[in-house]
Amino acid sequence: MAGAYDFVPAIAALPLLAFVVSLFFGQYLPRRGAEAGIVATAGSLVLSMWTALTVAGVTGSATTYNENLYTWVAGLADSAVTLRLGVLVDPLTALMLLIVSLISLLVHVFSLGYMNDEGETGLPRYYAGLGLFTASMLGFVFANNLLMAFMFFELVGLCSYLLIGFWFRDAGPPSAAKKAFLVTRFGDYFFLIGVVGVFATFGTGLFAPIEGAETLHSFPELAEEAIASGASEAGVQTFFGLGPEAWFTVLGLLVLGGVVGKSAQFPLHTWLPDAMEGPTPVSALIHAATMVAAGVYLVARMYGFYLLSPTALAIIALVGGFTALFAATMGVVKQELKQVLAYSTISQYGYMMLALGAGGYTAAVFHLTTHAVFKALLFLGAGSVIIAMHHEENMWTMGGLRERMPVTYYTFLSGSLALAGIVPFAGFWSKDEVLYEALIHGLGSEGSIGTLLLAGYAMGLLAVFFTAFYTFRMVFLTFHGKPRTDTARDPEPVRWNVKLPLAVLGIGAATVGFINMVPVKKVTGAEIDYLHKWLAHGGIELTTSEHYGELLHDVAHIEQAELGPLAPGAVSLLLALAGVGAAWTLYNVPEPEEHTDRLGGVKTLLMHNYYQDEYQVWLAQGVTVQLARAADKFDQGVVDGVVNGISSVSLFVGSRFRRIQSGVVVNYATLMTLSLVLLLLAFVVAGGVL
Amino acid sequence: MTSRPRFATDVNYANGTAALALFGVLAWTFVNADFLPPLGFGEGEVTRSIGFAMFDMLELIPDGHGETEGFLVAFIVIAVVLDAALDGAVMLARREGEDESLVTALADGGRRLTTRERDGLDDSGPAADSGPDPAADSWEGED
Amino acid sequence: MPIAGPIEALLAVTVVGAVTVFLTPDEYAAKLATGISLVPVAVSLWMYSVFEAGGNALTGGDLAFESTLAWISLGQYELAYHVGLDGVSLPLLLLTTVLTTLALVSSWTPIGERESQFYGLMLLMEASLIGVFAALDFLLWLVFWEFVLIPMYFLIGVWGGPRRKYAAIKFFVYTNVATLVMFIGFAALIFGLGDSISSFDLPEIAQALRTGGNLETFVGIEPPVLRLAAFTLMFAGFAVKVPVFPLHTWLPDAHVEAPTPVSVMLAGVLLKMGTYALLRFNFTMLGETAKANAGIIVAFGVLSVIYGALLALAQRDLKRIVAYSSISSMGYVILGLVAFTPHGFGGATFQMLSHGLISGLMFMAVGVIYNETHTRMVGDISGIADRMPWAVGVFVAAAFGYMGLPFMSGFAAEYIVFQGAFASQVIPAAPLVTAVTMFGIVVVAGYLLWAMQRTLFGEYSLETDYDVTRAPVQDVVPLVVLLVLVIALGSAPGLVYGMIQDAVNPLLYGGVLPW
Amino acid sequence: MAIVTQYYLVLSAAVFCIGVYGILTRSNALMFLMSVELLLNAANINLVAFSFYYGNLTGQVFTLFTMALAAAEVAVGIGIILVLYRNFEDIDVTKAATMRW
Repeated sequence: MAGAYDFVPAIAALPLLAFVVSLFFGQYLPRRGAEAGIVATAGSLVLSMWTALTVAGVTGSATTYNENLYTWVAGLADSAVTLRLGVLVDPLTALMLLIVSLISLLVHVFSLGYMNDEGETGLPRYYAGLGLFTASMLGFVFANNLLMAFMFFELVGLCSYLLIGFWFRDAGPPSAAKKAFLVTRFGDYFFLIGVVGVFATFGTGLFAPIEGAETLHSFPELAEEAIASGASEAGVQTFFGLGPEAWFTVLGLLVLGGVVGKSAQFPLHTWLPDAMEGPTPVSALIHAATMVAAGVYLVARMYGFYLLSPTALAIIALVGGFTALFAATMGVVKQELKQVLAYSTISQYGYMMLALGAGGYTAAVFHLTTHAVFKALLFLGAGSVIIAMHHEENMWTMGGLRERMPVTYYTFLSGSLALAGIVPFAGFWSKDEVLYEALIHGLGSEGSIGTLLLAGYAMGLLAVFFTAFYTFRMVFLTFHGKPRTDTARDPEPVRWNVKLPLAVLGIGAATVGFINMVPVKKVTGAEIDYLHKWLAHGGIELTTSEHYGELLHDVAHIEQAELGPLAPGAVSLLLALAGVGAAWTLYNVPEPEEHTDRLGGVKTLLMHNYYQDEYQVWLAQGVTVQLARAADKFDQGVVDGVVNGISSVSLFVGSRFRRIQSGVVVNYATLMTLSLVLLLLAFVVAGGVL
Repeated sequence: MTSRPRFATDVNYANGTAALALFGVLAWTFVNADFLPPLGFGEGEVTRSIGFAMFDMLELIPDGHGETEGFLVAFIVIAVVLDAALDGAVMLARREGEDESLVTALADGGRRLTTRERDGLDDSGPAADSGPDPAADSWEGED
Repeated sequence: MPIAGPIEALLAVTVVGAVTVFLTPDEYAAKLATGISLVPVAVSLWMYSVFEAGGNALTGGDLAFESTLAWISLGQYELAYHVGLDGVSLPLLLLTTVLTTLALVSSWTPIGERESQFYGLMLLMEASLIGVFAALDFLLWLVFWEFVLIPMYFLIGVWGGPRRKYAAIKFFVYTNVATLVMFIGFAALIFGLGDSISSFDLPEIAQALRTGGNLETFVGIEPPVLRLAAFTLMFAGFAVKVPVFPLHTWLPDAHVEAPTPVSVMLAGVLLKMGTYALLRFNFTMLGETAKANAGIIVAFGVLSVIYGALLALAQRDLKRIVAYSSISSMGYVILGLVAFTPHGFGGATFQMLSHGLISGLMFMAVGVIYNETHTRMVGDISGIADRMPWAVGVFVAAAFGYMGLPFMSGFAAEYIVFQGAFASQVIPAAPLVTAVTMFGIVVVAGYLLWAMQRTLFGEYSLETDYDVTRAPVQDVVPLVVLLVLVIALGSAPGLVYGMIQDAVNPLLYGGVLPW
Repeated sequence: MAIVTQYYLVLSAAVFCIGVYGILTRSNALMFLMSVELLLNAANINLVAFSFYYGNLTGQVFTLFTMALAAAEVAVGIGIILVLYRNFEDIDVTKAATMRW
């Protein structure tokens, strides 16, 4: 009987079909291809739900699925690895499938309002891009090995490029698209080395072992064995004479390069704010909820591998914590709605990385889930505002939109409360758990790793204040006070296709946190940490959070400190409230002023994003391009110069040498005579007569 | 228009040293070379034997004149070549596109005739030592 | 053995076709030549479908479509007409026939004078290329190998751009000198082998060399030195064709001056001759020497990749960009070959095929833009995506193919090469070297994205006085066909990778190896 | 007592070198022709000398042939000189230099 798992490939295939339909036939459809996308993503959502139910054990007995479906490159000889594509479905996959297909569906619907109703041209291209993106993102999610993950990871990057550059007639979007692709490509370079390295090391890139007549082992499993009993025992090949731990750390960090690029972590975060040049629904789908999550998801997917290397974990945590704080401070001074959200996205993904680095697997996935919902909501809300403001994004031209667009306002508020981490909205629960995990593991672990985790925690905690502040600065500037421009006084109304996704996500942002109320459980003892239970179960033992907990304890030696959840939770809540309060005081007034000038030099620094773009542009243009010019000079001058030199030398010699050919018989005769004399002399000498 | 022998003035003595050098080397080599006494031809008339050899009458050659092969074919071939060379010389000497008679070529030494000369208007006849005709095309080699 | 197999049919059709086209009036030449060139495509596809051969042609594997005919006796050597295909040469043969047809179609628009001669020469070039990939006797191979230059010389020198004479002569002399150098190396081997070979049959020579002991001292050169010298000379000779840094400078000049279809053939197939020959001669016959000097060889590969990519970054001419990036891409082939792993050899061969398709695609895409705008300079054009959306769409797809986008053949090939090279036991510090080489994929993205941003996107403007409209169908069709092929090969490398693996694995495992 | 072979050879070399000297130093085509005759006769001396040395008639026969061929050569040479004169209005061989590169 065909079960849900047989249709998993169709989850990605449907949007792919939509891509083809939209691209080639979109211009003949009344909504220019949106129909295909909506139908396909709705189909994907239904299939994802079915899959999730099957994983939950409701519609089938097998709660996980892991099969190789297609041999991409067959290695015939002994030492040649075979590269395959396959499907892995476990609770994590099922959850992510749901998130991606849901948000994608909502974004498709929203696009009807944002793109179709605004009379954009080139819509088939737009919907084709969305379809291809959804397909590749879903393919990435259910990939069962690292190479397949990388392949879809890159495709996702392509879609990002195409969609950011959708308005290619302007100067900004193509440039932003180029930057986004290049910066993530730089990260993917390391990722690719990592993929190649993993295959070379383990001979496989499977995330989870495939049970069958012949069990195919997964690479985290082999790595675990190699550390326990030595590399050669496990049939693992390490390089440069490194021991298993050290080499696995290297591999983990290489893969992390791709993660840092895609999830916009410091120092490769610079592309994300620029990516806001793309259409807002694209920002919501790709640059907030899903694609940027790919990096974090990847770490979660191969978490069993990272847990073997405390060094890698500490670096992840530190990068995450630093990015969380770093990006949050930049969000404080931005004037454009989407820019604030972009930096907020970077910051929130920093939290997830912090959680992963600190051993809070469930917390990271939880925050990934809630963030996907509320950040998509905020972007769509921003999109709604942008429609209303006739594509004006500067918050200083807005104000007082609360009365004129209530649906947008209340849903946006719901998302903001979630982002700021105010109880009981979704963000509170997940962010609180992230910080809690970082704290207890930081306190519990010995040595430098504990210190690093605590440093990450401290930065994350500080970022809570800034998050709440910039979030509500944004809310107040946009919706409160008096309208500051004519457009704000008379905004364009939005239709159902905008409001419906907002409403769905608004409710979600308020409630999705209830799936994992760990503090409540700890206090009351009620078994309501559903997400914990969800991730802890599953037929593939090696990818459950229970197993990860053991690894954390046994291999990484990261321990938990005994600490109740209430006090840390209260601290972070207080900080968040303080941030909201500060924003209230400064900006919830009828005619708010720009207080950023008071920051003095810091403002310049923040407005310039800590000069991160500058140094990266300098690296690209000042160093690489100059190097290329020098190489070109060298090539034209020296390398080709030698070639042309040889040719001109022979031409010159020829032109001189032919003078001998004077045409005068006497000269020829002289030469012949002299040559004969010389030849005779040579014979005489060679013959030993002389 | 008298003409008499004169010493050459355009002699290139520098090139001549090459010939002297060649002679030096050759002479030095020959003088220093070791040769046995020549065998010579013994009895009998050499010239006569040569005649026999040329017409393949080898059995008539005395034994003392060594082994000799017949040269009849070579003789004939050379005769033909000589004839051909004569014909070729005449052909080269003949002026293109003009009076094809052999006499002209031999009479005027191949010199380009002026129009008057060719038309027989020049009573003085062809002068052997007359300079180049000013009416003739200049063929000075370019250099 | 029958002497009228499909290879002979291919040669006959192309040569006779070439002569016919020469004699045809200009106005029919294009269509006629394209029609004729479909025959080799059909024949080679049929050959692909019935292909049944195992092993490498030079190590005693089974050959497909083999035929032999005694030709000349030269002292002890019996020279023969000997052709046949294995898993390495068949894909390249397919590449030749398919790319020729597409190049012919893409010449319809840009070629407007002396058409019958142009198309005739193109067919003649196809014939000699087929010969290069099929020949198994050294002299026969050399004849084809050299003959390729002649049509190419005229194609560049007659139909090329303003500096066509310079480019054509440079191309001809440079590659010809390279052949001489290579020939000296190979001749030294033949003399060194002395009586142990009785013909110039490549399989026989390869077997003799691979068994190791047959090489004798030749003019006072000891066998190991002879091997090294021959290897060096042959490598240098083939490296010009590939081209490998620093022997590459003829390539950009030739590409810039050559008309689009000729560039397509030059980058798509002619460069593959070099790597094909490297695989056949240096890495098959003198594998031991290659292994011993892997460090130096791989340095050339890595330098080509990085240096070529950097040079591409500094160019303004779109064709020059693609030309330099070809140098970069061919560096991956060197890396794969010298790795001496199954995926290394396989990936290198696959990269030949893949780069043939993708670079052909890129050059055609540039050509389509040039046909409309009459300029190729980045900075003279911008925003033409507005005017020719489909052509630009294909251009973007091609560029991403070049950058190694998954599910396109470039990624498959490069990934396989990297996978093969990373675990190499031969290359010193293989993982590090591989990682350095891989940086090429970042730089390639850099210059292609930059060029696309400047030319395709932004506000429409054009420095030349031409009205840009949608590209004609005949220009876009070859692009689409190539794109489909690239995607098909990227999604299912197994279409050819199986036979490639079959053919390259004996180089590592089969046969008698002295190491 | 026969004359030793060396003397013939030195004589031949002398005649030859005189011929060469003539060719090298003079530019008149007729002088050339005469010098060439000297060269040929130098060879003839050698032929005769070695014929005597080996006691073999062939050398002497060949000398006759050489003389015959020399006549042929003179015939052709004179023809060439005539053409030269007609084309260059001179028989100075250094002037006839149009066929170089």
